[in-house]
Amino acid sequence: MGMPQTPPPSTSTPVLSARRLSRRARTLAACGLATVLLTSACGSADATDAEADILRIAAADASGTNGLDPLAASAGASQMVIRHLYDSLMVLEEGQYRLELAESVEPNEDASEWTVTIRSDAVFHNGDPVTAADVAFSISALASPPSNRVSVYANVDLENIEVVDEQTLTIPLHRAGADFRESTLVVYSPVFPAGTTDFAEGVGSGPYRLDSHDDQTIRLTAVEDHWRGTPTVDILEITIIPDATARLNALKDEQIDYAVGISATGAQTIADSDAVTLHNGGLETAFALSFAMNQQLEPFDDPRVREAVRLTADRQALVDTALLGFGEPAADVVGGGLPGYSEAVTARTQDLQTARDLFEAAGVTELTLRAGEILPGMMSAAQLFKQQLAEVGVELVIDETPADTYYAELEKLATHPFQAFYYANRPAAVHLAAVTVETAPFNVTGTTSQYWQDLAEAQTIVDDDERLAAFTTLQNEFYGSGGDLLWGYAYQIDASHPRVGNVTISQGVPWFAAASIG
Amino acid sequence: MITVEDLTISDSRGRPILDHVNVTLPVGGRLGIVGESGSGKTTLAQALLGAVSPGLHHTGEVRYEGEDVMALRGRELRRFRSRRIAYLPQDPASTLTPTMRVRRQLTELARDKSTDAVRRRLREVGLPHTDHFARRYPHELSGGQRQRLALARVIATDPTVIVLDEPTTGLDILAQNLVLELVDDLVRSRRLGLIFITHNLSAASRMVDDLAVMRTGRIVESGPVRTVLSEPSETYTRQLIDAIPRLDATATEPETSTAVALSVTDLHAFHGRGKSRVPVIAGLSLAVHRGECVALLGESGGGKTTVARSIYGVHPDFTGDIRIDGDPIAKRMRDRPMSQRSRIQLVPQDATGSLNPRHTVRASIGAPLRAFHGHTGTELASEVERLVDLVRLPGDVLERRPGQLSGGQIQRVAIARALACRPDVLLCDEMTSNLDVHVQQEILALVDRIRTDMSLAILLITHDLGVISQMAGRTLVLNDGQLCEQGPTATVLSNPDHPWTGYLLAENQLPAPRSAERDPVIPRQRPTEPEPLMRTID
Amino acid sequence: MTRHLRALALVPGLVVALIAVAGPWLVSGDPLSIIDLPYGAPTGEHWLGTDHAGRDVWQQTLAGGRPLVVVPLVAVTLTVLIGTATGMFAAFLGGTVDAVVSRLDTIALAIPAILVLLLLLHSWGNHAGTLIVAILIASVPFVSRLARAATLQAMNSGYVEQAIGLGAGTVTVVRREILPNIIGPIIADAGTRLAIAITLTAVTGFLGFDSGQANWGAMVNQNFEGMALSPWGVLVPAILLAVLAVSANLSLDRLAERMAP
Amino acid sequence: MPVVRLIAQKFAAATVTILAVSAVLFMAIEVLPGDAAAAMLGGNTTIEQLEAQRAEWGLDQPATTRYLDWLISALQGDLGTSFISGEAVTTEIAQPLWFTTILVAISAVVSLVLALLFGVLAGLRPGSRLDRMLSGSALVVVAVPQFVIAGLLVMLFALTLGVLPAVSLVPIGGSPLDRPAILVLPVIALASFGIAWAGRLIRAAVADANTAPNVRAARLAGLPEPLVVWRHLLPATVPATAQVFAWLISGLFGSTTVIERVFNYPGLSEVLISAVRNHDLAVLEGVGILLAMIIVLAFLTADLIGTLVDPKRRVRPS
Repeated sequence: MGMPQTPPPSTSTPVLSARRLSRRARTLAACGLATVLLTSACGSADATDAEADILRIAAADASGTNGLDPLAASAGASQMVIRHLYDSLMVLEEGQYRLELAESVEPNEDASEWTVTIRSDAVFHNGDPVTAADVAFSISALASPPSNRVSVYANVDLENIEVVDEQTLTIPLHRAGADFRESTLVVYSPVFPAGTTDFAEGVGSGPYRLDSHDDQTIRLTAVEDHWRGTPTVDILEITIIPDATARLNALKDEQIDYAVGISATGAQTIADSDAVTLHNGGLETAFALSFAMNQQLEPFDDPRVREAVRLTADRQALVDTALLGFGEPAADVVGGGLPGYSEAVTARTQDLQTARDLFEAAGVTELTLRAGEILPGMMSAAQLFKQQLAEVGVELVIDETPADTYYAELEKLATHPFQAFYYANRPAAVHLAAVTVETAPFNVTGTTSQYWQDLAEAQTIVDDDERLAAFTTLQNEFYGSGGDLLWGYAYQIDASHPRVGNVTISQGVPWFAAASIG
Repeated sequence: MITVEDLTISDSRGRPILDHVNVTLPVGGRLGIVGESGSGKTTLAQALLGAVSPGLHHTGEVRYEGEDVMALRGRELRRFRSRRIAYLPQDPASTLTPTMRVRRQLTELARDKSTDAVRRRLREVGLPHTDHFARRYPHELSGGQRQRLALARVIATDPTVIVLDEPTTGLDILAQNLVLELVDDLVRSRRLGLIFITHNLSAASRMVDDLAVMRTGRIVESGPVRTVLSEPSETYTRQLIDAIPRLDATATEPETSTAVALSVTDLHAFHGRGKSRVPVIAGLSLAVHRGECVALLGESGGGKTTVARSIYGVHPDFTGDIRIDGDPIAKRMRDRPMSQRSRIQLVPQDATGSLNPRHTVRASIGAPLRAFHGHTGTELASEVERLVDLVRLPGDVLERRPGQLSGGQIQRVAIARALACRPDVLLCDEMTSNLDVHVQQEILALVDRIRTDMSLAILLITHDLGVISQMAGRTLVLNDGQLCEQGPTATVLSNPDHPWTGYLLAENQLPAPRSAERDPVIPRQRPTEPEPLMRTID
Repeated sequence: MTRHLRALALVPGLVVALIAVAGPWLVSGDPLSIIDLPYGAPTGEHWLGTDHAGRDVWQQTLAGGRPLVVVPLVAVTLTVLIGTATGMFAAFLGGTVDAVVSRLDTIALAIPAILVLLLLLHSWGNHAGTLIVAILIASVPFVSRLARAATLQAMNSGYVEQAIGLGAGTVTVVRREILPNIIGPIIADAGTRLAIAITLTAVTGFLGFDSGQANWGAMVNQNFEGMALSPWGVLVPAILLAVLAVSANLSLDRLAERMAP
Repeated sequence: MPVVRLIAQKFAAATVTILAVSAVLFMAIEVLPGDAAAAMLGGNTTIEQLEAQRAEWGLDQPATTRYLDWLISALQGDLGTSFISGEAVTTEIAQPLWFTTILVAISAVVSLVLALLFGVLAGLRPGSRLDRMLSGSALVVVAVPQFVIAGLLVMLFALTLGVLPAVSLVPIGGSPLDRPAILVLPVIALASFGIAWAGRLIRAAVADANTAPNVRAARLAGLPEPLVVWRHLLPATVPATAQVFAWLISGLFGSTTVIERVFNYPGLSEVLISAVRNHDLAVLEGVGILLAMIIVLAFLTADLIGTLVDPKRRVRPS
């Protein structure tokens, strides 16, 4: 049986997060418990509303929260709930950066201060209009503990955010940041009413409002006349089912209509089935899988070794075996298929002869890879790569670490020269700025200070095209001699009842507001 | 009323357990079936109820008023058992389910379940006929009350025939008489047919009109009681008659000239713990000389066994002084040195339980030889063989386990094992009470011979006057945990001082015959000198 | 069932045990090496096809039985030894020893076994040692109680009391008189313990703790989801596992019967 | 009142046991590698942050101090606060524990009833064809891993026949009892082992009781077989059966962890596994102690039932 899909440990989405619910939330929970004890259903889940279209969705979640609280949500179900309950200033949708609640986001000349104008027709579920003050409050809340997104907003000078008028505010930065839109607002910018400390009611301005919920399931109803238009599906019921097999079983059994994330094996099993439709998220929701080499540690401080390792990999074979073909070979830099990706970056093809020569020249005959089943297929990939390395005369020792302690061993993460790793596929600029910088928690590729300097400089270039060019150079450099053997993208495969259609991807999660139920 | 015709029951290998048995019980008749254990008595008794154990085959017929009992099935069989015939097995008290109150015990099988009926039935068996009593559980009753209750339970169905299978085995004479009297009264007042199955000839003789003697599945002799007892035609019947111990056969004189082997002074022994700790022996003193056999007589449950266990070192909850040849010994067997352990040995009532079922006879007897005397190899083997021979066991039992031996053989093994220790004192605790009379005789003779040969001091604990009269030079009578009388056996048995002893003796007599014309005449060993074995009352 | 038939029933068990024990010697190369695409059909070269990761099912079958024989066998043997010894001596010696052992048993059986298992797996990883300790903690109190009760019963029988009088020391009494009479039910119980232990070694992977070695339990576990794609990776080890557990149980039952007094 | 005193004594002993268990659990969790602070803060951590977090949670205190603090608040009904979610442990585990208890209780009762049936049918005639058939099946069921049984059940009843749900989705704010269908397959999966295991033990007890003289006498007295079994035979097997039931409950709380994962049943399984991973001491202690209490209570009840059903121990001879 498959492991539950666990989300990527990227800076913007810490896997594990702590926060304390307010007293009110606890009281509510206690009431909920009392209700449970009396076994009287307070929810309306069983009420079959003949008129309404209900879409029942199941997903895993990494946060252990239900997604009502934007400060605690993580990847998976909670992110999906956030996406539908709250409008964000900007989003990544269908491979594009898009303005959502923001009408414009403009920098001053050196990109040290940004002016955000929001649309005037957005209304919170409680009837209040969305104002600049709400945005200012939301950013401050997201930037301060107990929010788990503090690092995303680390560069924002909170003290000096200024609300100019109902629709406009200015956001100063500590350091100039020309990539503020994509590296901050696009990453995570939900807006909630100013003064909100208790998120139990889930008041946002998104296309769905909270109907009812418990620990496992959240029921959302469509907001009529939302500024984006009235959603096509009346009711969303999002259930947390951690196990991918269970999700697929629930779908096959028609207990749910849409399963977010099923295993490759599951996908292959139902590939030819008429009863179930597969939704391939493509590169937009894919995970980028890597064997990361720390450039600062032996033997990977020798660029020949890094090159040799990258040339040894038969990426297609790795994808076919470890991912059962539900993915594609990757080209050592995250961001494939997404905005701003360098055209010069293409997947290396296996070249055993060159690899053998390079290893020989560097005198490397043995490597140790720290690996764990952090994503399904990772251990298979490690095993297959071991066999591929054996072909060039290098013995790979696999140091297997249980998935659940993989990220807890901070010491090893920082000091092991060669480790299995994976990232959410995000635009290269976002990824490089978040993951390969000095302050990144997992600098598993061991980027150097020179690189950090170049990166910081690129981030200050206000002109979009010039900045893009600078990031392209950085990508090419990272591609040429960086520390990732990024061998493949694992698609996220969703599955649904055949009648469900027109599900798009927004912010890396399925977007149901425009879905069709046939 | 019941006729058994040519009934043969055999096991899966075709060996007969009952072999062409023919018996008849006329309406209102009383039939005794006498035989040793293993003779097929119980199989016959159960066949009368249409019960044949799984795996056994039968041919022949059992008829009740012409109806073929063996052919009855299901509802009809249950109807027959619950209306026509009642069965009470050995140890009747054990048939009482402990979770059912007295009232329930009596109403369960009865048709009339009214309170009045319950009272009537209690009265009928001489039990208190109060509601309070009816609410009790079996464990709240005394042993005698339980037996009455068990009897009342089976006759609550108002049967026409009652089958009693060894109802008195293991009871002391007092309890035994109570049961027999009760049954007698009931059978008489209800005009029941009675089938009385026993190994106890004297008990049978007072209960029945006709007697059938069984041996190895066959009826070897049958006829009116008087005829069978006075003119037995079969040797086997004669052996059974001869084997009854006689009260007047005091064989041994008190032996006090030799040294005291065992002395017990002021023994107080207790049962239970904490608040429920009660004294069972209060100030007993006794001495046994070398080569002497002293009997300790008392009621069942009167603490006799506790005395033996205290001396033997497995009942440490006592005070008082116990000495072997003048040396004090530790309370617990575990604390006694090896040299002392070997000197006192016990032959228990439950010899089967005292032998490890997993060890062969050779291993059982060999263990103390090895432990106490360091025998090994051929020396060990020959000593074991000598002992086995001494207790008159055939050599081929050596490699058998207790499960493959008969009761008498097991008792002999226990004796041989005790002797292997070369003890000075032998404690015999009701050693023959579970045995058939005829085996009992042999064992007693054996022990007596060994006592003389080895100059053993023997403390004989028993409730059986016959055994005492045959074995013991002196007799101590225990009542309420205290010595109430002691003296040479002949004196105690003929002129009891203490009223309790007198009562015990009186109860031990064969009661008055059922009716004058059926005066039971039990011949003594030599029929040429007819003299009653037991004196009749008044 | 006749004697012969019953003996015949053990033949599959013996065959499986043989595969389990001798299998690893017959493996060619690393049984966990990836040789083809996942869920491949059986071929002349790979008799049972490939598993979820593209590894040879037959080679893994050969290699993966030993841990399932060794770990449960060691664990249950230790369980029986420790449980019987503690239970027997507690009952025989009585007093403080009995009080302490009984208290420890009570505490051990009150600790939720699953918690112990999870904690141990998390701390030590999925090794033979972890499983053995977890099985011991969960099973010893049961066996100890069983042995204690049986010993108390055996001690009520005359032969134990009398053995001391007949010159036997504590160890002799326990070993010669008590042990042979209580071991029957303990061995019968060990059959079930063995089956549980086998299941447990197989189930750890399911809770998310992989041992990284070929193992029938892990095979069933990992290939279960893809059973529709290729059943061999599940069916073969599952059947072997069941046969192993059933015949282990059967033979222990028979042993217990033969040891019964 | 001896019965009252008996119960009081046993409760006192049980309390001591639970205290001991709490200490043992605390120690066991103490020696887990890593700690909650590291687990929670994950990669973003500096040593200072880690220390600060540890101090906030009191993890820098000596173990004995922490244990005593924990114990004192536990006695007041406060099992502490989950490190990870920040909720009170009692709040956090109340619902999963309740749901798991529902599942275990139903499985235990189903197991017991069917095990009794099996035990009686097989034990009344040991060696019969029925006995061999039942005992043989029990052997096989015990031998097959439960997640395999569960998986097969899903394949058959949910995915092929479509008669029962494959996944246990509880209605919002409701309990599994609101949608009993979701309980069926998990209960079958759990009870199959319970029936087989308990059935074998009960069978032995029945076979033993079946040879008792009172049972044979009741049969020979012409009492109908059901009454013989019900009134005369079964009472004698109650103490053993009660014990088996207690073992069953303790065992089911273990195996339910696996079954809950298969069916995605919202019980303790997720809570436990994630608490172990995250080193969430408070939750582990809380779950551990509550389970221990349930188990001890089960054994206590079994013990009392065994005592009370026996008039000899319940009623003093008057």
